[in-house]
Amino acid sequence: MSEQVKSQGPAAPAPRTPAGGARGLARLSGTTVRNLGLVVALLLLCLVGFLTGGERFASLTNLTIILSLASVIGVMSIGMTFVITTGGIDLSVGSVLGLTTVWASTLSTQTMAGQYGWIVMVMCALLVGLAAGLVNGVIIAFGNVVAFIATLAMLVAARGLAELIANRRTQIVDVPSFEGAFQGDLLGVPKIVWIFALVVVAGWFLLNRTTFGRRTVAIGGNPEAARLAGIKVKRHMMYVYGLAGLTVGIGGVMMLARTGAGSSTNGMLIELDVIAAVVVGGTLLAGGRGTIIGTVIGVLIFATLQNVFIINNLDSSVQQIAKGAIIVAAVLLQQRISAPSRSS
Amino acid sequence: MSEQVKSQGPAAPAPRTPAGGARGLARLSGTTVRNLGLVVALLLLCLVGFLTGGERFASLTNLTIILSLASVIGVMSIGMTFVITTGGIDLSVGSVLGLTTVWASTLSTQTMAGQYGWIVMVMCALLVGLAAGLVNGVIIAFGNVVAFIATLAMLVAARGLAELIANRRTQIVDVPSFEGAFQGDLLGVPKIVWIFALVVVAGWFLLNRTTFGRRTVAIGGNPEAARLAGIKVKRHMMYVYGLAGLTVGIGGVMMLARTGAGSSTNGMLIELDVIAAVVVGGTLLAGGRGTIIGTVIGVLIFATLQNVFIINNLDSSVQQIAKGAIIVAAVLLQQRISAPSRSS
Amino acid sequence: MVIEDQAAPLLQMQGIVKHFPGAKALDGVDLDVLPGEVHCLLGQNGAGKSTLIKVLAGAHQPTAGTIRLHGEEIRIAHPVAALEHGIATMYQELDVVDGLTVAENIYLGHELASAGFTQRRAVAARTRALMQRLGHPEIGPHREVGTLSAAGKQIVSMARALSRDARVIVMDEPSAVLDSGEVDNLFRVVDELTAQGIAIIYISHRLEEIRRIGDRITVIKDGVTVSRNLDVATTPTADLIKLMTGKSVEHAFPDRPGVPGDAETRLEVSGLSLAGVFHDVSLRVRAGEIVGLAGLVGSGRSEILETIYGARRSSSGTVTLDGVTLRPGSVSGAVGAGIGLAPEERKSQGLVLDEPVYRNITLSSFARIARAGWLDETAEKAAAAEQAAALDLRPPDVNRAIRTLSGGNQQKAMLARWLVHGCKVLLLDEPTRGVDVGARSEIYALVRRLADAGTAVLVVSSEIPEVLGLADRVLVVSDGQVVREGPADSISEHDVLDMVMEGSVA
Amino acid sequence: EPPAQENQTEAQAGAVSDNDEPGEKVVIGFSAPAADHGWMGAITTAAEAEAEKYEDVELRVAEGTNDVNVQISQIEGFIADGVDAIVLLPFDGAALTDVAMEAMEAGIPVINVDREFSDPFAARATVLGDNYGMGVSAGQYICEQLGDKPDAVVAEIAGIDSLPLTQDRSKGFADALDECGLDVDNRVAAEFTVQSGESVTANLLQAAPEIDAIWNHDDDQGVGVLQAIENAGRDEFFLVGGAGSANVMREIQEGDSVVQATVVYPSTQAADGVKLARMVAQEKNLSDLASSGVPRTIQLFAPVVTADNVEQYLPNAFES
Ligand SMILES: Nc1ncnc2c1ncn2[C@@H]1O[C@H](COP(=O)(O)OP(=O)(O)OP(=O)(O)O)[C@@H](O)[C@H]1O
Ligand SMILES: Nc1ncnc2c1ncn2[C@@H]1O[C@H](COP(=O)(O)OP(=O)(O)OP(=O)(O)O)[C@@H](O)[C@H]1O
Ligand SMILES: [Mg+2]
Ligand SMILES: [Mg+2]
Repeated sequence: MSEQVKSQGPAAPAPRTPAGGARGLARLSGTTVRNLGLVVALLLLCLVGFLTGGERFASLTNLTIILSLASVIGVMSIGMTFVITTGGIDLSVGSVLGLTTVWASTLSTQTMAGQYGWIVMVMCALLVGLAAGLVNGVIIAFGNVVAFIATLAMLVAARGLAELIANRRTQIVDVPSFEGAFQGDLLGVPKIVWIFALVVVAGWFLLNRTTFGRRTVAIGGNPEAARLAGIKVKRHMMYVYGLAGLTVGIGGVMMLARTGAGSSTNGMLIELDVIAAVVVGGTLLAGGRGTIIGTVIGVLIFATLQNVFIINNLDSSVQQIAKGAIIVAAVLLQQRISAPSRSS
Repeated sequence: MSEQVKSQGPAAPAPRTPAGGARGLARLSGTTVRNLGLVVALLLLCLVGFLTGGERFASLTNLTIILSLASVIGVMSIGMTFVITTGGIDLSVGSVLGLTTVWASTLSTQTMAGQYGWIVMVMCALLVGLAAGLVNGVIIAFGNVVAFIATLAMLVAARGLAELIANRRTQIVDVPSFEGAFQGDLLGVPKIVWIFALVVVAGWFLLNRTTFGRRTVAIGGNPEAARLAGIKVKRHMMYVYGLAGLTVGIGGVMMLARTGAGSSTNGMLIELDVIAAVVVGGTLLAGGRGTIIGTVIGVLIFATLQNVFIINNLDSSVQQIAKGAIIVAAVLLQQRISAPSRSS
Repeated sequence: MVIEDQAAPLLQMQGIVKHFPGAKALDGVDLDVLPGEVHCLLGQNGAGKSTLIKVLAGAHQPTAGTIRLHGEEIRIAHPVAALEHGIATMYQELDVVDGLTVAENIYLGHELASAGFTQRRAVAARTRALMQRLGHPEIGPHREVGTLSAAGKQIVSMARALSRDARVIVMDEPSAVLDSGEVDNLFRVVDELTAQGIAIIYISHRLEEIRRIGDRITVIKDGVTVSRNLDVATTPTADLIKLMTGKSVEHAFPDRPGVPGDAETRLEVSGLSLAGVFHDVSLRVRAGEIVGLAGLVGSGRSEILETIYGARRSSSGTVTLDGVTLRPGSVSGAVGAGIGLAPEERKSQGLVLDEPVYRNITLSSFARIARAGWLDETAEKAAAAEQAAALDLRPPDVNRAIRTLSGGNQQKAMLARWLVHGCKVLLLDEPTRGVDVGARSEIYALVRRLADAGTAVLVVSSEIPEVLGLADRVLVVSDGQVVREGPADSISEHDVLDMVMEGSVA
Repeated sequence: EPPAQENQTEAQAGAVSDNDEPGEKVVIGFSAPAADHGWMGAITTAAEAEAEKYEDVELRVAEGTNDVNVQISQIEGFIADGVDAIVLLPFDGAALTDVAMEAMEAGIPVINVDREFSDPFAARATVLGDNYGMGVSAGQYICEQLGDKPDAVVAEIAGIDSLPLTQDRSKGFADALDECGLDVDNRVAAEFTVQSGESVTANLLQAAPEIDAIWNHDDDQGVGVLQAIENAGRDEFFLVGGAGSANVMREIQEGDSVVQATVVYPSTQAADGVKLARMVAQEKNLSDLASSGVPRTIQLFAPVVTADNVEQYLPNAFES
């Protein structure tokens, strides 16, 4: 998996920038220019959308639809960005999402929510997500189990637990206060899009402006150096997986709001989409570099792609072939655009 | 993803062994003892199987059933072992498996096979697998796209292509020569188990006794050193993915033999199982260490687990929870058993 | 001083230019090497030595310039081409594969094989012969290289160069991880090779080594050859340093002001043991004192430092700082109490290479820089820049990725980390490994300044002169035990060497 | 247990016979795809519930799987165990034909449920839903409603597109629409899950600004579909569901949503399979039939449920 770092190693040595004057540009050449490539990919996609879909694509409503669709995956991608930045991975986000929606919509939770308000359901989803994340974190950090395997185990187990709790039924949410709080629009924008925006902003500050974020990057860049600098690496790893679980919990609340139902099938196979969005966004799978903005653009690319496909009424098999090709093309495009900046 | 290496870093510094006499023991402490932990896990599982299932578990027929089940995944795991040893990953094996079964069972292939014999279908499956693998390899090695993303794109695209070719129908194999060649038993053992065994032996020699294998390990362990030693790293990477594709092609033939039908849904979600078997078997996700024997034991653990569950008639949700717990337990057990050997 | 070319050069590199995206590493370098000579390549960190030899090895393609072998122009398009021309290289960054055995590493890329199958027996036999020749028969062919020490890996790297039928062997700082005994061994092999007419290109920052085995010297500075074919025997050290650095550097250790007798004990280690590595180590370091740990590679000095620091959990014994006993096995506890460590392997243990300099500097000081977990980047950069300026970090820009700094400057950044943190005890493990002469003197002066300001310093170094020159007091470690302790000026290099018995590098 | 017996007789109004009398003990192996959507979950739940009702039935349920290779192995396990009968809802009928044949040859009757084997002799009896017929029913209903509007916009929200059953449904739907000169203008495929239903529908509604009718293949994904419609505030069309979940039937009953009808695809097929397996193993006859022995093929009826007849179907609908 440290593929990325490696294949960049021999092929394109780590960017080095000249000393004096070009400093400003050199700074820019980091995240910003890498994101530029992505933005170009997204714009190209939008152009295709506009050319083929016209008004149906380029409308405010459609923008809202794309954003709403991006929201649930988007929120989880923010947590995943932290995990991947440490050099880890979390395959369990999809099934834990299912588990949170199920747990937060059981009869008893809904009954309590009927009495004490929507906060009960929200707390339930957040706590379940957080707990699952912490369990992942403990097994990975203190049990020394590879993240891939530990979270794969959680994937399987959480799905089973969700099925057990839901008894394989779809649980319809019937708590007016919850629906009132999370469904519908606020200032013309769906509430879940607001939540997404809030999580993005919080995630950006957490990664870029706090010691937590700094530690996350340091651990991903060089865990041994981080440990010898006095960072409690294991405890931090646990927190990072906990954080990812928390964002899954938030995603669960949004999912409940959006679909109005809790089901163990929620979030099925979503993990690969989440990881793909983060990695296409420019966060290194090998750890040590994470970008929230990149992740958001990555999520938007995938959401827009689906939208363009459906607007064009594409056959689903053809959609898949095109999707595969476009993923590769987007990554290649991003590389080509970012590459010259290295030499600037 | 280089998690494994990293988390081992701080916890247990690189094993150093005293110079002179203990050399023999030091050798043993490598792969063998690591595998020992796995064997213990497998034996424990068998013990549980025997205690709960008695004769139904501990019979020759049941062994055959477990082995047949393990065969298709097993063959693909051998190819995956090479990929992961280079530090890469191949998420596309499942959907390429579907594609090979579809392509090898189209009407035209079957018609040709009716004329020229089963070799036509076999060659078709192998070539399709090989080609898909090479495409992965080229995109990864020469396009510098992270393996995770490149093969994810292939996963999506190959599934779409398979659907398109099969027109989403299941294609029934009706070529007597093919069925004769691959179905049924040979010396009391199903033919696909023989194929599995052959691939294992070939894989073991290839990894441990040939320059190809040594170079694969070298690239995974230190790609820059490999390049400086004169190894054509990119070309080799391409070959390794090609090899993985080839094993998928073999898996496709076995799948056709076992199910008698080609379908684009074949191999769905199998990729995670394959990767899990390889990693649980002890091949490092970060690259640089691969073990064929470990992979085989990993595959057997998963197949036996499945078998024990069925024999015990566990509720399928409970099965999943148990499966998650057992995966983690097996890895922890393996670590505890291998750990003392480090300091020996 | 300059020797005229008497014999026809074996190898000539002319006008080599190498541009990297964003950096000009070489800007016209000339080098001629005669058969059977040891040609030394000198230059500061970042002068372009490694880049030059990578061009020669086919690892980099030059932007311009010609390479001649026996007067004939050749093109070295890839590493294999260099090897085919008889140019073998031991790279500066250890280039072995941990997961393969000694034999497999040596024959990587030119495996003895028939039809793709490796001939294990033949390879093992040849490997044994090579190891015998290198004086290390204890390193068996089937040993996994990951289990060897850095010195052992260096020997494997050497064996690999020998396994090729080479006419020119390039050695890029081979002695950096070797102790004096090993260096002697290396030089014995070098002598053997040159006697056979093989040319050696030798790179090192240790001038005394150059004096011992070198024949001629080429000095490069900022990617340009500033002087060629200097005679080793006759060129004064001061001139060499001036050529390399462009200025005169006092190549001497700072004065020892002497620790006042009443200085309080800062760090006290008593009865510290780590099972299987070292045993019953007791030492104390007073405020303002520099204590050196001398010993052979593999004698366990790094482990002593790491155990004091909490990076390894001691099996018995205590560490006290200013009278307070530290919790064993807790790095964050030690850092919080005021201990800092500049680890042995800067790149793998000390730095987050892709992060900017300032973030590497502040990594241990969040407690004092951040408010409730919130970082003020401006204040953070200012704090880092202040220390960078105090240490004369070059370039002074703290926003650069630390990867782009030279080795000496990376080491200064490590020290800056602990200056920002304001630690009371500083543990230094091989503080000048791979650091050029100019930067070395600066680091020595800096360490002494710190001590003068009241910091207790514990230094490990494999260069015995360095320990003796820098420290106030020296402890000699052999086989995991302190065998002698005394003021640095009462011990001679010879004494130290006598005390540490011949050990194995494996 | 007596209480179970009572429930049983209540639910099965009509077909009362002495078939429910306990007979010799029967071990039935049951294997079905993963319960990754409501209908499939209901299948397994119903089969388990059915088995609970008989004290002479021991049901061995293999882990639901979408990997035919694993499912084959499960059947091999049942054969080795020597179960008395196997109820098999294959992930892919063709792929499990060979192993089913093996079971039959070993003397174990196989009851094939829902997805048909490629060889009729691989099963002793087959309980089939009617996927093609389901599409036809949905198409005919839409034709009835829109027959006079030749340029009406019809959209289809399919299930997992790679499954043959989805193709059958779509084909039936297209064929029926063709009869009245309509066609499918927009088609999207979801994954039988609430989540995917919601997301593709949100996009679909944007792609087609004016719709007259939608057929949604699966009522479980329909929960998401309806939510997306509500989120978008659209109601100019009517929606026909599929499979017939209790939720959707309640919506039809209430009559204040866009759902006008749903086409039943019985989720009790596997339960029927269990019943048949027991009868085959105990060599009983299907009551109310004159001929002896359990029939080879039973194709279940795929009726259209509307506000008019919803009371009749709601009690048997599955809670998704
Ligand atoms: N791959 C690369 N990309 C960009 N710049 C590089 C690369 N490799 C080296 N450089 C730059 O080229 C210059 C020369 O580096 P080089 O490693 O050759 O120095 P050196 O003389 O070997 O130093 P040291 O004594 O520290 O080993 C440095 O400024 C370095 O930053
Ligand atoms: N993880 C380990 N397990 C067992 N033995 C170890 C381990 N790490 C180190 N050793 C042993 O401890 C001893 C000291 O190691 P090390 O090479 O770090 O000493 P050193 O004196 O610091 O030498 P150097 O100059 O290389 O730093 C060696 O004998 C080494 O083999
Ligand atoms: Mg160098
Ligand atoms: Mg050391």
